[in-house]
Amino acid sequence: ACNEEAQGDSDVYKIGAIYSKTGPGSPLGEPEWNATKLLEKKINDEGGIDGKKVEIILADDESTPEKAMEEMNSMIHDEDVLAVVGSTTTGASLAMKGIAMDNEVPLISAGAAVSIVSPVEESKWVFKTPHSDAHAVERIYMHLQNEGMNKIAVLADSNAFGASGVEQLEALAGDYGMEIVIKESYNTDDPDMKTQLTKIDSSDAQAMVVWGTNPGPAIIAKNSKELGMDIPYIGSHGIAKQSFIDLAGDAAEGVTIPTGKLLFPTQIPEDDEQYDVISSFYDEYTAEYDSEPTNFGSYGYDNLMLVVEALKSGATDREAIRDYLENDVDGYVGATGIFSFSDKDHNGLEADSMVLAEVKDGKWMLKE
Amino acid sequence: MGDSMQFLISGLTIGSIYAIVALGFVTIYSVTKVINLAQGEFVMLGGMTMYSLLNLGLPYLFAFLSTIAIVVVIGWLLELTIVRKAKGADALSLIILTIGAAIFIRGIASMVWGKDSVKVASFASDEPVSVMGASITPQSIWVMVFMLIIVAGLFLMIEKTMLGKAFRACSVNPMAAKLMAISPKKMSSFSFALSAGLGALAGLVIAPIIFPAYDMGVMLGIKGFSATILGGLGSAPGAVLGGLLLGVIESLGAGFISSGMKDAIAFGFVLMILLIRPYGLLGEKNVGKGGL
Amino acid sequence: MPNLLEVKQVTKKFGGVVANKDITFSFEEGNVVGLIGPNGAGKSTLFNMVSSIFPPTEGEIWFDGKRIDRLPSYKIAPLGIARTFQNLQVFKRMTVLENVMVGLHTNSKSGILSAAFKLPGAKKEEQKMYEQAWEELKFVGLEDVADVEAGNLPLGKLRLLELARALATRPKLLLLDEIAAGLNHNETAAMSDLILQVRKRGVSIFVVEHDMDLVMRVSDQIVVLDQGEKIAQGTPKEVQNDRRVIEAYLGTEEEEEEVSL
Amino acid sequence: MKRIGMQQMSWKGVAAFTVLIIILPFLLSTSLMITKATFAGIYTIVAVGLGLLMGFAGQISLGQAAFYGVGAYATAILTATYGLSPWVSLIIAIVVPGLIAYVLGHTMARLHGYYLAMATLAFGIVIHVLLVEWKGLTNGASGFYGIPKIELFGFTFRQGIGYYYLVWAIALVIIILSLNIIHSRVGRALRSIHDSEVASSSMGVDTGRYKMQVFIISAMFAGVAGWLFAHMSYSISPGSFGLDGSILFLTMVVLGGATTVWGAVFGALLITAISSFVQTLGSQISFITSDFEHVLYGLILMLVVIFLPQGLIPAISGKLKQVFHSSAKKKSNVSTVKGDQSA
Amino acid sequence: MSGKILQVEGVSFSYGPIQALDDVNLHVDQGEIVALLGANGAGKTTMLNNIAGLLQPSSGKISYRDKDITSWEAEKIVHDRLILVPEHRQVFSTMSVLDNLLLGSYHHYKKTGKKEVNKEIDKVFNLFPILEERKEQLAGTLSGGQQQMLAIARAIMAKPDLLLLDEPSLGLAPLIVKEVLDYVQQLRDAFGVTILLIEQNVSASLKIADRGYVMSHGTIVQEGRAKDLLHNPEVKEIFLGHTVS
Ligand SMILES: Nc1ncnc2c1ncn2[C@@H]1O[C@H](COP(=O)(O)OP(=O)(O)OP(=O)(O)O)[C@@H](O)[C@H]1O
Ligand SMILES: Nc1ncnc2c1ncn2[C@@H]1O[C@H](COP(=O)(O)OP(=O)(O)OP(=O)(O)O)[C@@H](O)[C@H]1O
Ligand SMILES: [Mg+2]
Ligand SMILES: [Mg+2]
Repeated sequence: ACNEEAQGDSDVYKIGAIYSKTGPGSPLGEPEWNATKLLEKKINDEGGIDGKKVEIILADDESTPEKAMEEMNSMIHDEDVLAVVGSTTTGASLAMKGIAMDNEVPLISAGAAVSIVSPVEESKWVFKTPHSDAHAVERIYMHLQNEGMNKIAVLADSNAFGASGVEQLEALAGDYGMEIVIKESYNTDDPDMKTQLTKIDSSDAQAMVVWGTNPGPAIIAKNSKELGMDIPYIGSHGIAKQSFIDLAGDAAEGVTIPTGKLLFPTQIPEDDEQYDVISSFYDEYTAEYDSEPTNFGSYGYDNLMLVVEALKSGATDREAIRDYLENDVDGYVGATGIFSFSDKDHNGLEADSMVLAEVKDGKWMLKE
Repeated sequence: MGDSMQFLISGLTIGSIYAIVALGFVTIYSVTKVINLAQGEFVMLGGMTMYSLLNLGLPYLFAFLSTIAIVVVIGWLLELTIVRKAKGADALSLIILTIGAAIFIRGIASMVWGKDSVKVASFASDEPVSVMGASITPQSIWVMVFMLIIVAGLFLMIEKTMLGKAFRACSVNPMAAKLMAISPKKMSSFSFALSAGLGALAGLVIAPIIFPAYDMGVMLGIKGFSATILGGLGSAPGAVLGGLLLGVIESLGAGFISSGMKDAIAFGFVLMILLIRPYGLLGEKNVGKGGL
Repeated sequence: MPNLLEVKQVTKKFGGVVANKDITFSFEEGNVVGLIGPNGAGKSTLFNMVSSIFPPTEGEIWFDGKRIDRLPSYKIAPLGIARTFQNLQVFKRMTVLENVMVGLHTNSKSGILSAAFKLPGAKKEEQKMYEQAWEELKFVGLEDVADVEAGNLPLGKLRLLELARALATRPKLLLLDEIAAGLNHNETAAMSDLILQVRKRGVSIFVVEHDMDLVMRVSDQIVVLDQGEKIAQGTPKEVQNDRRVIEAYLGTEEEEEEVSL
Repeated sequence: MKRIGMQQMSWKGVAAFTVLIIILPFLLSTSLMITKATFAGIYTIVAVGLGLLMGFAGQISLGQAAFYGVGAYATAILTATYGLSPWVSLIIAIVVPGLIAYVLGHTMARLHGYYLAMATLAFGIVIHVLLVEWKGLTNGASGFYGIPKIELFGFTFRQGIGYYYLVWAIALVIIILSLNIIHSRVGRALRSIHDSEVASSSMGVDTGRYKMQVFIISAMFAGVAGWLFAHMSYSISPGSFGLDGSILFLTMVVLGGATTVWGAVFGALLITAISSFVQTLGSQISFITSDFEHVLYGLILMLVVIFLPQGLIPAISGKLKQVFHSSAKKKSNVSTVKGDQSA
Repeated sequence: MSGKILQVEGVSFSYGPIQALDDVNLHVDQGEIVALLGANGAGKTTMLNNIAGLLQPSSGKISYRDKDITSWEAEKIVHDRLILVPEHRQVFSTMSVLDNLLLGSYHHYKKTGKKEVNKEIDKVFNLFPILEERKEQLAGTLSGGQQQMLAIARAIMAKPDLLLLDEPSLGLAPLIVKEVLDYVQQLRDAFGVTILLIEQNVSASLKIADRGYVMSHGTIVQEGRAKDLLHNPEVKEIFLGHTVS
């Protein structure tokens, strides 16, 4: 809790942002990074927050906790920021969490794992916006129930992203009467997954849940087609982007995933609360960078927006911002979903913030 | 039964990929005693360049050949402008040098091609054929074919031709080699160009199987290196044997034990082999110490 | 008096090559024994087995009443056998003095921990080794290059260094493999003197040498090998007049005369 | 006392370095740099161990990060899960890697050069996989959170100056121990192995045994570093202990120069300096994006090897050596002349 | 053709701080055998390595057959058939004896053709029968003397016009020494190869040499016809330990 007061009367609001622009986490981190830059520009072009500009200190943690720690310390002590958003990966986020707690600086992470914000008692200063994997899993399980399936195979990346997916799949299986009959994993850049698929194929699983980010899942789709497997392929929000389909080609047909609505702004009904946020963000993003924002873009967007909201509401020191986030963010409409933080829940999304998407004729289509 | 056959086949597919990368290592090592950790980057450049050229709408074969040409030039330049400049550096420093080169190349690639994986069309059809109840794609067969052609070629060149003897002379005793009118410098550039070419070739054949990305070289580099050592440094057939073994063990390990542990199993196996054969499967006793 | 070194029916095969064939001989303490023979006769091989670089294929080697073939080579020095190498094996990146101090290794004991924490014992020992090393350097006359990196010495001094290093191990038996190779007449003569002085210190010596002046001058006994087999053993005089030795190795007297003039 | 012709430990050097360490924080002021400097200290400890192994035992290890990781996870689990005091777990964080090295060393005794490198690399990967897969103990890839801070006489070491000094104090001890070792009988034995193994064993040096001892020591050092890292970070994840780490340590030793202890130390500092330099460039100059920073880093790495092929420290001490040589040359001349007349 | 085949003018060289050669002048005439003598560390090897292009002089000029080769790389010089048998043998230790010999012929292998080269190999096998016995053995495992023979044989395979020999008799048994030196003489007499050789065995080498140079501390201190040198009191003094009476 060092000198926030000094901050108060300077002419800009300093906010720190740490994302994995490079390194293995970059497929996730880059959209977050871009969204943050985009947003900073937008806000300041629109005259900042009641006259004051926001200054975002962007830093790349290269997907390593060490770098993340260095940057986090720098943000807090050198840059003296009001709040920090990031980082992309769970490892880095956890490393930063400790520092945030020590120095009593609000931190909003874009990491997947639930452990970043739970137990809440020990995460006083830490929030996160991504659909926690719990939500994604609930979505999937609901879907499977409707399909009348209860035996599933899990094939997950061995990295943190995959790991936390598996955690939730296992944790929630009971509640939805699901049985994980076989659990396999692969490394992000393995060239061939036929072995794992063969095992899954000869198990009595009725559906296969694949948890990872490209290129793995695309290879899996391709391989399972080559093996002539016919059990449904259910992916994670990690592959919610066109490039998955481009890679997997017609092997992608029928793949179903839980995702934020940002994946297909044009498909969500006009009357959806998020409609405006999403479509404007989507358009601005694609205009600036010729690539999709993806779900991760929306995390970057919401992370920053939440801090901005706090500032708008006049919470201009670290303490106040934290309190605002915990108490006053209620039904806030973000690009990821609708947030309601509380002293019980520092993630603040409901499972319904996610929808199901399925690949039809080489496009992601909103399901049901 | 059907399953284990499939395990074996995918193992061989993966193994051939490692093997074909490993052959690049052998080429440079057999001349310069240097382990070129940028080898994986050559492979990456092969895949990514092909992608770009195809996107420009060049005919497949033409793109294929120009890719090799381009990467060969890059490898040759690398030796000429960097490796050669590091006079008096011992084998280890040179390894660090190649690590630097790898980071450098990867960095450039990430800026040129971005970080997303790309797709490269297969040589022929994607229709898998079935071998004793196991499915294998034509492309995987291509990989094996190329791998066999390269290893045969390399083996003949190193073991049977005067050029090959000159190669080895340079690595055994560069000073004496000069006195035989063999220019270690020339040989070294040649070996880099050649192995860059082999790398590119590897990249080209495996691109349709794995979706290439700027950072694919890392994994391939490590596995290729491991295959090289496992097989016995400087031995082309060894590299192939090493690669195939590594791939098959990985796949069988994943198949019969646990896919999570597959790397532990594969490398545990490598450890075991080395304990039994401290100079690799086909390695010559006194070669391995190279520079260390 | 008991034999110092006993070589019993030693045979060494390298694949097809028989480097040593059923060699038997022995000698007593205090002797200087020469080992001569044509190139490839098996001299270095025999040396390497006596110093346990590699074991014999058949046969036994006894030293000072102990059987030493098949011992790991680092256990040989403590027993009292030291050697020099035909193709020099100095520690190039260490100073001359340090080279010799390595020779003192077996006569000291402080281990890695006592070294790390600089225990007094280690300190004292260090000082003692330093002084002993100097004595050896003085003995061979290298004191004025004590602080030079061995790699930069000319060949002549390297040979002396190897000798000093070997002597530092306080050997009962000293094995010299072509200690005078590459030395000119003067330097060779100086080397012979040195060898005789070493002998005065009560060290037995076993020398391989192609320089007949040296061998004949220093040796009490000479063993002659040819194509792996022992073809003769005796005093220099005897050997020099042995027909087989002359044919196989020396060449006729007057030729020999000329060559070394 | 000064002994002619012997490498000796220069207390001056150590003292100078200590002063540097003490004042550095005041020069680097920013918290970013302090944190980097702290990591540099941790890496130094590993690098010094690896340096002993490479420069003196002539062995090479691509698995050093694994020992580092074992140390870190050992203390993390013992303190966080089983509530031991960090000081108690320190012992274990040192002993366990040591034991592993002991076993490993025995099995790898016959390996040399690249084959040894491969074996250690394989070992490193195996450990890494275990850290990922043994979820019950390590919490797997997501990382292990909630490692308690180190406390001493009621003072808690948090990230910042305090921890910086803790790390470097320990690093200094490690450096001094290492210097003592290499300037001892054992050290000479090791260096001799490096130059000619056959000769040193026929001088009675049990080469195998010493290689083993150094391997164990290097593992223990890595364990200490792991301990420091774990209690500095609130959470650790397997990613920090993979091949990248091992290669980083290797790079530090080689660029610094493996033939001296200081080489490893300044290698670690050099690498840290390079990456901070690149980073500052990145923050100053707009077109140097964070991707471009990697390009620069790679480039500088290559340039360093090109201009300091023998490593940083040897290059520096080279100047002094030259003077030293030329005097030596004169001496040797004098004596050759003597040699010519004698007899 | 006769006249100077090799001329060394004012060549100096130093290893970092150590000045090994200091303004050396010497020449070798076509068809001559010249001995280069000197105590250990005198600079003989350095001189030969400078001529052969393994080292580049810091100053001075080296011309071979009236070509200035001062700055040429070794691998280039070999093509003009100036061949060095380096000190300490320098065989390709992990390659077979046969490969070592083949590599000797590397620079003319294509021109000469496989058949011819094999004939050459048989020639050197006649000279050193032991090498034929061991053609498949790794050169590194040969005995010291055998390696020396291989080094010489390898150089002969390169068809030298000017052959530089650095202590060819090092480690050879007396008989072999004689044979080798005799063969050196043959090379000159039968094949017209010009020879510059370093020898510790002064008397033997001066016996076959026409002229000789004596080096000391990097400079030529004596020069003259072999016979004269052999009986020159100072030379005797320095090398043969005979004190001038
Ligand atoms: N590792 C090996 N493999 C095969 N043959 C070997 C090996 N080592 C030695 N030899 C052979 O054994 C024989 C004896 O070699 P050794 O070195 O003992 O001879 P030497 O008497 O020392 O000869 P020199 O006087 O030339 O040194 C030689 O013919 C040599 O080629
Ligand atoms: N690589 C080197 N580095 C430093 N100094 C060297 C090197 N090689 C030779 N020297 C020095 O240069 C001088 C000349 O060496 P050189 O080998 O030419 O003498 P030489 O006459 O060949 O001696 P020898 O008869 O022992 O072969 C010697 O003082 C030697 O110590
Ligand atoms: Mg011998
Ligand atoms: Mg010489």
